[in-house]
Amino acid sequence: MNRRITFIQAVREAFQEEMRRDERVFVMGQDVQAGIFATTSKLVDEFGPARVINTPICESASVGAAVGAAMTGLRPVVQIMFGDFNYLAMEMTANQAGQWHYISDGALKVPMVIETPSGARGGAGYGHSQSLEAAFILPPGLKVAVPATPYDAKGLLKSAIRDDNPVLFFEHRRLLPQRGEVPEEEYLIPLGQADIKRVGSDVTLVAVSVTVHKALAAAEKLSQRGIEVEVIDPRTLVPLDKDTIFQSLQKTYHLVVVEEGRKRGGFGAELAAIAVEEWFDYLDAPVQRLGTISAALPYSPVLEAACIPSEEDIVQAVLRSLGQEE
Amino acid sequence: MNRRITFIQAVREAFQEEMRRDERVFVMGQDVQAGIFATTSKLVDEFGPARVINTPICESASVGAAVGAAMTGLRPVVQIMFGDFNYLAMEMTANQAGQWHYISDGALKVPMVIETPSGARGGAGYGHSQSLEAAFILPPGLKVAVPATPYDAKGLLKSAIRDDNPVLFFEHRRLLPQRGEVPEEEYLIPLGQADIKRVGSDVTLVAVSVTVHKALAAAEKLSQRGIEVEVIDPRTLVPLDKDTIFQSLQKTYHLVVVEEGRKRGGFGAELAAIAVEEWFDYLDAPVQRLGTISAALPYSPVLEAACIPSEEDIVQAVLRSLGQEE
Amino acid sequence: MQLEDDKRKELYRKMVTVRLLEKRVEQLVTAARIPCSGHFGLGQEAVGVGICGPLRYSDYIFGTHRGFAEYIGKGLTPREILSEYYGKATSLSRGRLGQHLLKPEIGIMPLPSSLGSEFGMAVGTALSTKLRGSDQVTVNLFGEGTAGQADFGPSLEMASLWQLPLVFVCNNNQYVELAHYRNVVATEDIAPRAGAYGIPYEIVDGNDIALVYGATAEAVSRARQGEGPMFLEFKTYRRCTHYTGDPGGYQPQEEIEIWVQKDPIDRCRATMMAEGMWTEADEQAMLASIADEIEAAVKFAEESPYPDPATIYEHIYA
Amino acid sequence: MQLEDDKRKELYRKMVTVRLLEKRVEQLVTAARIPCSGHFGLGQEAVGVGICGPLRYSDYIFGTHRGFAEYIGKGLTPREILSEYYGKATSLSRGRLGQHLLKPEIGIMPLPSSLGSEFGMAVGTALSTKLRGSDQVTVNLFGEGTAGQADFGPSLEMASLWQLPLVFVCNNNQYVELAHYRNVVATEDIAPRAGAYGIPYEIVDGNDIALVYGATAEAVSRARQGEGPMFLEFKTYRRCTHYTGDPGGYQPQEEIEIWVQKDPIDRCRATMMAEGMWTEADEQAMLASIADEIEAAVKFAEESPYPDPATIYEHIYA
Ligand SMILES: Cc1ncc(C[n+]2csc(CCOP(=O)(O)OP(=O)(O)O)c2C)c(N)n1
Ligand SMILES: Cc1ncc(C[n+]2csc(CCOP(=O)(O)OP(=O)(O)O)c2C)c(N)n1
Ligand SMILES: [Mg+2]
Ligand SMILES: [Mg+2]
Repeated sequence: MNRRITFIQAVREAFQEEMRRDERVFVMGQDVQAGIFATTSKLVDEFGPARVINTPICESASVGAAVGAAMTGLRPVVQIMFGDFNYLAMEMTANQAGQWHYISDGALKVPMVIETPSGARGGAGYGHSQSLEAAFILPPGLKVAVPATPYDAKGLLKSAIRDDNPVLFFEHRRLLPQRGEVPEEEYLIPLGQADIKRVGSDVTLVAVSVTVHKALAAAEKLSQRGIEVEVIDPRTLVPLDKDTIFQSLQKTYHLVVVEEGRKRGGFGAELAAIAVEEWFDYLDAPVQRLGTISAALPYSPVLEAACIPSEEDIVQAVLRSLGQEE
Repeated sequence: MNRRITFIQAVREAFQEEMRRDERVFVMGQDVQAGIFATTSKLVDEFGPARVINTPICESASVGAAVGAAMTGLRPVVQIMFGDFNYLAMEMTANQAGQWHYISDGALKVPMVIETPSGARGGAGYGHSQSLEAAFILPPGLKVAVPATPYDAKGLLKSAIRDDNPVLFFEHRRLLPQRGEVPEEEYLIPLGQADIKRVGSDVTLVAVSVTVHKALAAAEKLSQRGIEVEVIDPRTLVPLDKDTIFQSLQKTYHLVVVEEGRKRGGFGAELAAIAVEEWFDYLDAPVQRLGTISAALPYSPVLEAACIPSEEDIVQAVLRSLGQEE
Repeated sequence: MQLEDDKRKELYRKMVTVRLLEKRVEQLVTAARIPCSGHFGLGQEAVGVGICGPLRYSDYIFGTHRGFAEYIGKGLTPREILSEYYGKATSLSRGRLGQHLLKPEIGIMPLPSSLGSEFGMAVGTALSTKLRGSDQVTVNLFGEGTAGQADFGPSLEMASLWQLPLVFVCNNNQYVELAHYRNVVATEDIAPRAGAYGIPYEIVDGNDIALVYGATAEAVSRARQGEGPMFLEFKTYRRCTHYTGDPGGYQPQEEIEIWVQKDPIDRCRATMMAEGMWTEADEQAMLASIADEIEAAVKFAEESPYPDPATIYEHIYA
Repeated sequence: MQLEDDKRKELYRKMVTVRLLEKRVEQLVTAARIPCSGHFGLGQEAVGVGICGPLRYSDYIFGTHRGFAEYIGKGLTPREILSEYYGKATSLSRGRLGQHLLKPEIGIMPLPSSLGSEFGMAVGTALSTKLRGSDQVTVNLFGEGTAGQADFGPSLEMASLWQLPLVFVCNNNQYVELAHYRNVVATEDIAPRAGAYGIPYEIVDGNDIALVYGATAEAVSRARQGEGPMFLEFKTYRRCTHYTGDPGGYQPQEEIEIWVQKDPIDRCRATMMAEGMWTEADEQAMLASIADEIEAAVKFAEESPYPDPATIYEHIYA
């Protein structure tokens, strides 16, 4: 396994493999034929415009159409160009897609994926930069994938497409061009399986999406100071692999959680709450949560950077957790 | 102060007083002239159809219109008939109303209120029964009011209308017909001030909206067993009066939080996270969170009741908190 | 397309079933036997029943909150409806759906509680049949007030752009909750909005079951043959209040009277009798049989057990 | 309404300013001096500039992401624009807005990042002026692709229903991102959709500044006099790619050529010269003065400091 491809290529391969494997799979969204961020580029050449459908600019009706198609036996992937725009389709996602399987007592299934590039990357401004994955923890019936590497992206997207539930698949814009090892052979990554991205014994650091990389960098720095951080990437926020995190905590007794989404009401809130509710005896210190401040994201890269958690913020949070703050 | 009026009347009085006081205040929404749940009934007789505006059935554009009106000097209150429908307007609320004050560096203000009856009341079904207030904790720039009594409703709505920020004002459907004491004289309740609904020394029980009443009933039962519960009604989720809760915790060292919204990703998550992050040394036991299960709300009242937290669930949670579970 | 005698009798029976069932449900709601409120369509039965006339079970319909007519029309039975309304374990959803009736096996698709959230879904089912190469048709029925909802235009756009087998049906019953529709709808007719998206449309008397059937049959057959979407607006009138909790009073008595004269059931019966295909004896026999069916359904629902609360943990994920 | 000589010169200068400024911004984005991407409107300058011609500072405009024309048109200066694009402390928002230009004092209202989220807001500003008894007019400008967005129809409905002082302007530049608009828009014209909501409309050559100005002046004056909304569709063409990151290639060269011939700036200059109100000397003087203005603005933005990160905690709530 030493083929290194970009996150974009990994996602595109997942599309290709799943669309070849199952003719019920199709993609729709704005400019998916050209592939505005390249994840769907060229698919139309192989699968034709009937399965790679450019939609009008309407996120709500596009997600609605995916819901209807999914209920009647197809497996749509609908692309929402920026994660922020998911709020436009919130009704269809949170009130409809996630609820009909349950209230129909299983008579309906809604196997669909929302593929959605998102996150801050310096200079995109308030409504093209948010990480909103945490908004999908509250609504029922949804799954939420937040891959941090090309390998995870491919394996998770393939599972998401095969899953019988609506899955949100967030792709951080800063990760899209990054490269990573992806095997030639087919593989799947189950939804709900965390990945220990770095083994450590002193602190359990749970990091979401792009912050996995900041967490790993912070861990290296801390290692030089003799602190060994275990970095866990949950890979999906729903379902959440609590076991892996708990196992780590039983070793470290210290928990830090970092995400690029806003801290208030974010994923870290849910994880910290689980910790204090279920793992109380394994907490030797306050849980540290890191996330973006509760404000709109300003445009100027220097301001944006100050709003979102940095590598140094993570270092400091780990030190705080250990009572070694500077 | 021994006038007892309904929650509906209290809300209507708030409208009347604020509309008399400030001609910039107006109400819009579906059937607000007739007053579908009566909070706005008769307002049109006094203030005319220019200030009590029936809108077409479109929650997104109605909230959008309120945003535009608010930015240009008016103080709209837009009624969203059921809390669930707020997801239809999520883009306007979360991405626009809450963000422009900040990114305009203060040049724009968005003084508006979303008044929204909501919650489970037996037999309204999946999309007319949810308590979605927690969905507005993550987005920036919003305030969230969750009154539990006629007194609080009136005082909070008046403050919400005068506030220069967008405020969501949730009215639990089961509370609307309930009566409570409301003085004749004018009063305001600041947003961000919790209310200790019952003093106690053993456990701090934070309860949201309709669950305040269940919490009080549970507290009475527990009192008969010698357990004195302090029931705190935060009254607003954002801003959150952390001080009052922390003061209570410094006395009780035990925290239970209950809401009718879903537990996963709910308000309880944020509060439990704050507790384990900031009040670690004051927690003698795991925080107990109660909320609705992460499923669509089923129609049959017997099923619905099983999904949402009951008085007995609260009793048990308090006992669990004290290590006295049965 | 012509309404054949047998079909006319079938639709007539369904209209009467709807009317009697609605009355019965109203009593049961008022008596608090049924926990939800009821939304009825007194006087507009021909729309929901008539549009289902030309449909196959395999065709999809998205109905309305005032939808006894289309649900009976598409083949749901009073027993299925009542067991859902009662929230009993014997209902198709074991008590989960309530008024959000659903039966995908006969093409009855979700009724979202948020009005208009079906617009996108209906595009989706029509797109799905097109992609699957099936000749199923989707019918999306909605009120003139719901046509104000956000996804209305986009669904017209998509249906037109992709030439989907999708028939839009606007039931214009002239009221939107507690106000006349012109209070919140800018134009007298809704249908021309579809025209502006390139979708052919027709405005039809919704109180004449033959016209409703005929217009729908044509639109459905066009759609089935791949000739794309069509938009039908049926003019009718809601003679009852918005829902069981609404005391009414805002509809002028004279207005109601006019529409009593145009009652779709009376008109259908008169036509059948004039044509000699229906007798008073037929009428009495039918009424008795419908009453039996409804009472048996009430009894069934009443006697059915409530669902076991433990079932709430089932089907949380597929 | 007629375009007077002075006004024509003013609008001409603004169009040229837009063209030169866009070119300069493109260089600065490419050179990574400006951190955002750039969306330009080469060849369609007459629309944004022209519609602002009849507007007062107190009138509201909701512009577009491709909006140098309307922002310059409404009175924003290159210096104000560039300091925002650079994200500098000297910008009106102290670095917060970026491409989401805003200046409420001169009626430049929010440009939401989500296309179409201005529809509701524009209804709101128009409703606000009506309730306040002011004679301000709101102009809502958007692309033909954005007309597919959900709140488009509802905003037409509300504007028509309430007879708001709201002028809808569709800039139909024939492309929606990387595809011809007919790939995602069902009809050749957008304007008749407004007609179906009872709003009068006009379809106008968007490359003739006098026509753009005249049609808008009439619609604005109607609105100002309380005669309600109007819808204008300007036909034009985007001769550049969608944005700085788009290599293009999907627009046929012949198509572009045709529109080069219809260039609004060339046409305006030719008319002015034919009418004897503009000389080559005027042209050279103007070009030099605009270039100076832009270079001064670049210099100002370049030399301005970045905002202090500590400011992120200011104005979180009002
Ligand atoms: C999104 C949404 N907003 C509001 C409502 C409340 N509501 C229920 S019925 C109704 C009126 C619908 O009018 P119309 O579409 O004309 O249908 P009719 O009731 O006349 O059959 C409204 C506003 C709803 N169910 N969903
Ligand atoms: C809600 C939303 N969806 C998608 C986008 C991405 N987007 C930016 S410009 C654009 C095309 C707009 O086309 P049109 O309205 O014709 O305007 P033009 O770019 O041609 O000026 C799209 C889809 C967006 N900004 N907002
Ligand atoms: Mg109606
Ligand atoms: Mg365009």
